[in-house]
Amino acid sequence: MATLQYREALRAAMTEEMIRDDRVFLIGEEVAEYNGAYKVSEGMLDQFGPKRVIDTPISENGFSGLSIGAAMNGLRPIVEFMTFNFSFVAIDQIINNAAKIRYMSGGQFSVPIVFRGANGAAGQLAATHNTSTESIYATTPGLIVVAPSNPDDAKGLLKTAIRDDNPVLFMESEVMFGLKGEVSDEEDYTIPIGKARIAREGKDVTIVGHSKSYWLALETADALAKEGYDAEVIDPRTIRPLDIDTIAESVKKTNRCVIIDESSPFASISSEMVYQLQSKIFDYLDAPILRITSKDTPAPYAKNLMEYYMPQVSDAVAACKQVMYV
Amino acid sequence: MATLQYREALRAAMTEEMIRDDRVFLIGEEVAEYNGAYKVSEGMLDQFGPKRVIDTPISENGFSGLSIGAAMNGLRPIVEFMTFNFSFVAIDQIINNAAKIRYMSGGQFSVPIVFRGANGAAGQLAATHNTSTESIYATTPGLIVVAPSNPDDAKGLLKTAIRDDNPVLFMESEVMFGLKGEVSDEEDYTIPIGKARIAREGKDVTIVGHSKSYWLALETADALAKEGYDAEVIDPRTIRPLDIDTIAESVKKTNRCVIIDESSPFASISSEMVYQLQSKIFDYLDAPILRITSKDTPAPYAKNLMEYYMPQVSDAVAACKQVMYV
Amino acid sequence: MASELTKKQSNGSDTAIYSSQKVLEQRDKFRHYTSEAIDHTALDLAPETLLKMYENMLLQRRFEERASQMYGKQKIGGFLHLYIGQEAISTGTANAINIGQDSVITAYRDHGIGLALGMSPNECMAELFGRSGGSSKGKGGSMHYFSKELGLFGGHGIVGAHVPLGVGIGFAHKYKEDGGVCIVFLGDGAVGQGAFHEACNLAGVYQLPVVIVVENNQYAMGTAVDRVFAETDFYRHAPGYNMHGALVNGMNVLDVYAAIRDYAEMARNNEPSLLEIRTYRYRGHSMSDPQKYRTKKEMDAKKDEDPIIQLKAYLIDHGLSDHGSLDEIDEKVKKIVMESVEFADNSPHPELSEIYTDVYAGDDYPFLS
Amino acid sequence: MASELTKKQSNGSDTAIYSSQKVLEQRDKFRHYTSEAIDHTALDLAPETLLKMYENMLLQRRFEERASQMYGKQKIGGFLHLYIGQEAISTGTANAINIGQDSVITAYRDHGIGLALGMSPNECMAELFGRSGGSSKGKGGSMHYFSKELGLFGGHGIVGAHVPLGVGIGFAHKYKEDGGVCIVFLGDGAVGQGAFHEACNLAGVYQLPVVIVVENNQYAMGTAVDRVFAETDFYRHAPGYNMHGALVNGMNVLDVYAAIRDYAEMARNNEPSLLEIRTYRYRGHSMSDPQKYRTKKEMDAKKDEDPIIQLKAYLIDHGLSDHGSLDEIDEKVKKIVMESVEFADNSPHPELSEIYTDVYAGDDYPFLS
Ligand SMILES: Cc1ncc(C[n+]2csc(CCOP(=O)(O)OP(=O)(O)O)c2C)c(N)n1
Ligand SMILES: Cc1ncc(C[n+]2csc(CCOP(=O)(O)OP(=O)(O)O)c2C)c(N)n1
Ligand SMILES: [Mg+2]
Ligand SMILES: [Mg+2]
Repeated sequence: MATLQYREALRAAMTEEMIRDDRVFLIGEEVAEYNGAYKVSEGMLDQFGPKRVIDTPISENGFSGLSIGAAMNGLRPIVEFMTFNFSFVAIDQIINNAAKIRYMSGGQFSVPIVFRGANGAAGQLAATHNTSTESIYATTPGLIVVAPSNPDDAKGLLKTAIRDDNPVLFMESEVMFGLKGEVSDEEDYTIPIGKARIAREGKDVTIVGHSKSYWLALETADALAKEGYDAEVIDPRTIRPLDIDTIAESVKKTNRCVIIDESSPFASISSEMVYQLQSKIFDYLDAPILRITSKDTPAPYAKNLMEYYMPQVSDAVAACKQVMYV
Repeated sequence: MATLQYREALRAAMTEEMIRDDRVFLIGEEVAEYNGAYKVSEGMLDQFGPKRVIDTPISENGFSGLSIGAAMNGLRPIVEFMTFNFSFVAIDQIINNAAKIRYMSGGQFSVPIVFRGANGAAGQLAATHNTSTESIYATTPGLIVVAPSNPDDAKGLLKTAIRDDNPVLFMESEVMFGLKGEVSDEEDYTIPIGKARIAREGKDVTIVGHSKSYWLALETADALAKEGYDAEVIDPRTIRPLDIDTIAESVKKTNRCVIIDESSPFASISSEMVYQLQSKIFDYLDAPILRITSKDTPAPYAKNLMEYYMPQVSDAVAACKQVMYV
Repeated sequence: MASELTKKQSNGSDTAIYSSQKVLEQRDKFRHYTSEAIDHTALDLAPETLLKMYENMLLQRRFEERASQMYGKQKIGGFLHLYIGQEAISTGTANAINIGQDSVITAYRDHGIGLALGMSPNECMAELFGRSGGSSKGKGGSMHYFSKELGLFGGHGIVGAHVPLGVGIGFAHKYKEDGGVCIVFLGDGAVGQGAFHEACNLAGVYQLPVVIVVENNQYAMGTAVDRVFAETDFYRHAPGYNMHGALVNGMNVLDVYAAIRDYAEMARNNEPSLLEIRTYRYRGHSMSDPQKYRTKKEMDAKKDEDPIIQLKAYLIDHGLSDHGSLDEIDEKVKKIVMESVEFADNSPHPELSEIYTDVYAGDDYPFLS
Repeated sequence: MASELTKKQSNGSDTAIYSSQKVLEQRDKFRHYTSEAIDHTALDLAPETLLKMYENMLLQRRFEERASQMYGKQKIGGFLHLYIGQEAISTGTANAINIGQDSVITAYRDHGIGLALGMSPNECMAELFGRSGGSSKGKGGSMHYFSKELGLFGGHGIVGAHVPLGVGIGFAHKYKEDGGVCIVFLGDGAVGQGAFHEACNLAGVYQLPVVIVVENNQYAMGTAVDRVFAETDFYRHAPGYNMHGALVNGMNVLDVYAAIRDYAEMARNNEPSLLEIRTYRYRGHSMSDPQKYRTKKEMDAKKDEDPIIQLKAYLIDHGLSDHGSLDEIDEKVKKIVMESVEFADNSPHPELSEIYTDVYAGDDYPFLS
């Protein structure tokens, strides 16, 4: 097992897939000459040349659409959004074109494309630069949404995403780009889309967290362990399709569930998980499912406010205790 | 009480508010010379002149932004989207500017603006023209989302929305524009934002439905009544802020709830209602909360498929029986 | 001018493969294609080709007239946008490109181009009827004609949003070096969308093999172009995107043919262009348009420019055909259209289970049950 | 040209109030503002005004140098985009408009314009520190300077998205007939956004009182303009939107002053314009930019054009000041900046409850508890 940064794992995935299939190319702002705003694509221009690693103007709508068109015409684009905050100017392309062209053409045209980049909060960047966009995209049928929490998943899932014939939104994190972790050095390592991971087994309560929130879930479990409670931690890894069965199996065992998700709460992933869980395993629930999210406000700039804005482990611990009735 | 079409009620609200406050103006595609794509603004150009009823190019991003800027600078725009399907090209303006400028400016600038137009499915218009956008917008703090189901609410709520100092997304329906109903002729009739309406009292099950789905909820209740079950029907009217207390009070009484919402299901309004209900009144729930939504696919064109795609009263009746365990 | 005003010239290494200075030199010289100057022999067009063009334009016309009637009978639902009056553009284009190698993309007013490229009237009518024999198995409807085989990349309903797709289709042609070019049609109204401008800049800066064509039929729904555009000569945007620009008479199929042929050729050389083709839509925007925004006088005047009547007159004036033969073509075409109605009517409604297919590639996504 | 190519002229009744043909006639004649031609007496600028300009530019410079240092000390978080090198634009503009009546909007590189318009260094530094004494009570940070009083409508972080806002601010000035105009600044990179083009067309078609100004500092992050734009003379887009266009030397405050004064005047007459001001950013894009995209040689050459050094030379050459007096100004400014740091450091952190205020107007929305 090699130890890689999250960004290195992403780069390894892209590089391997670009070697494997010359229809794959990378396009976005600063991906080529600048080596990536967050250095994810460092060295890739040198390796693959300007035909396949392509800088763009700040035209997210334009280059997303360009890439969807290229995908319809036989290529397999990887589109980097500097962050998903900037994908809103391109959302029409994703929701109306990428997601629906297969359907509207009666299956004639595929759109094999990956939109990737940082998603979610990243510190004191204020309100427009801290959005968790997964629920907004995951509501649209035709799209796949993936959000890996660690380098190994990042690599294995990105390779799968690039090979997938569907449009995939691949959500990374500014804050995790430097995160190091063991990455399988299995040749051609892929992880299936749509499979959650039980990261830690436990029997008292199920804690679900994806992307950065996965780490909060682990911290919460650790804190609970110190008090003698045994939490199970699940990382959904894929948001749509959501592997509700794995989560439900866990909750059947623990009978309690807390979801940590840094998104704005209203009509978000946590809402959906709760709907699905209670509709499937109502009788197993010994307590309401609680969630710990960002505050339901725009993200503030001030350091103390921004810290307060984010989901807190202490709140998650309290929520777990509440559902355990202890 | 006058009997008005839904579109006439909207027009009456706009007209009264434009007479009352000359900072209010209407802008959008075809609103002036063409009298509105769906004739909502019929006659308003004649009445108010071209300064206040303004045709635009097909530049939703541009004229939404223009209107937000105008709102910051002292005006009170009503922006008509021909339908909310076309708001996706302007979503960045709504989510990043309209919703957040007050916060980012520390309260210095208000954005008193209404974005209104048809939302949701409207028959055989295929995948890009049948989107229910309420959950996508309602997830963003800083926005208000209103979705009236009848002419009286349309008038009273639109007047309130125009006077509100916050950005309001006001979601109407192509299919309901011709719907007739009694409208209060109280002078200066307004309905508060954020208050649900108990449309029919009952004790066996609570059925929630907003906008068009409200009518399905009523039909479902009628069908149940024929079989001797007594359903309570609630129209939330406002999506954000959601009047969960009114719904929760009802469910405390009926102990069962079915939600009808024609949105795509994943991470939608129904998901959120369920989260909130089970977190607040878990102990009162005698059954899982079920929902009846559109199929989780893009909207098809073919008549039979499109009918099948939409939520069905028969399914809602079955769901109610399921939660009543009958 | 002080040195600080001099533009920085980067080495541009990463865009080299996509960039070129070729266009720059000539881009301010706009060509105009107007019928006066044009003759089929000068264009190397055989008389049979002209007759084929005539037949094809008439097919589009009769097909849509019939569709309009079927809409009245509620055999067709949703929106139905007729192309009547604009047929010279579709037919002129289809004859000027290499179908199979080249690509075309357009907006929702797409019946004409579908039929011009060679989609069968049967699959086209069945799609309008929402039947399983339709080109999209009934899932797309009028606004969403697609033919992978013929290089028709849709049929798109969001105004302007397909223009970046078209530029990307061209991008793929260049990337694959398959010699193809993409003709990207849009309406005048779509020039109001930022997507159009972003796409033009991308085409210009990467020098992609595309011809971007504004079909200026003077109106977007009820909005006359001069009411909402600061510049109504759309082709004049070309230099701002380092593209060739030209203005074309869209009521004459020979003008269109000549222009598309010339600019497709340049596109094959990776020189993109922006054409404005002036045309006129004889019918309402969709089926429920009272058309109060234009006068009967204006419409009557335009009727004289009907591209089908013009071509008919040309054929007769040049002794290439006669009334009798042309009437026969009309009969033939009407029959084909009637057969398509029959085909559509007999084509089965899609199975309800079809609602779940074509959402995702593969059928292993668990949440679609 | 055949009649079908003639543009339809609608009666345009509904846009009459917003439209004008005035601009059309002259719009292809671009003016160039370059220092060679300019002198303060010709501009009617008193020597004291020049000295005030000098002080203001220096204030921006020293403020940002100190902010940069405070960022290193982690007193400031997030992104910090310095305006160093571009101060002639903010100062030239602030002197050419009627502060209080007119409006300004810009992107995230906004410290310069805030200080030029008269925001206090105290509130500006406190905002960077994220304190309750900041201009946005610490909620906006570096990218979001706003001053309702001074007509600064932000400070905006989404590239290009504020350009439509600026056009709308101008729209409101015209609607209210308050005599105000809006100066809309954007970076070269923002020209890539469709929002810019949509906004320009709206300004042009409604003939709004706006001056849209591209601050072309040659780079968007690491991207040199000629690598991503098909047309790098941005002012040449003006005629496409029926606006006046001009190119301005942004390293000389007198050029900027003259240009903004002239075009603000036209804007007051409802004639919009698109200016390109060429400038240079001396620092990295934000605080963590290795700047490998440009050579030391290029940067050194640009240092000679420093707008502050140029103005200093001008003042001395024209006998309007001397080294001693100018050094005193520097000392004064440094002191003001040091005080702002002290103010910021002493300003309390916002109360945690502040997270819930300013989300909505009114405090009766039940879901924010
Ligand atoms: C983004 C968007 N906004 C609005 C609409 C509604 N709409 C459909 S067609 C149309 C007019 C388009 O006119 P034009 O581009 O000139 O094409 P034409 O109908 O003349 O062929 C409008 C406004 C839409 N489909 N998409
Ligand atoms: C829509 C959008 N895309 C990307 C970004 C990330 N980004 C921030 S600044 C910037 C460069 C902008 O350059 P320019 O407009 O020239 O302004 P300058 O920094 O030179 O002042 C980019 C790409 C963004 N903020 N918004
Ligand atoms: Mg048109
Ligand atoms: Mg720049």
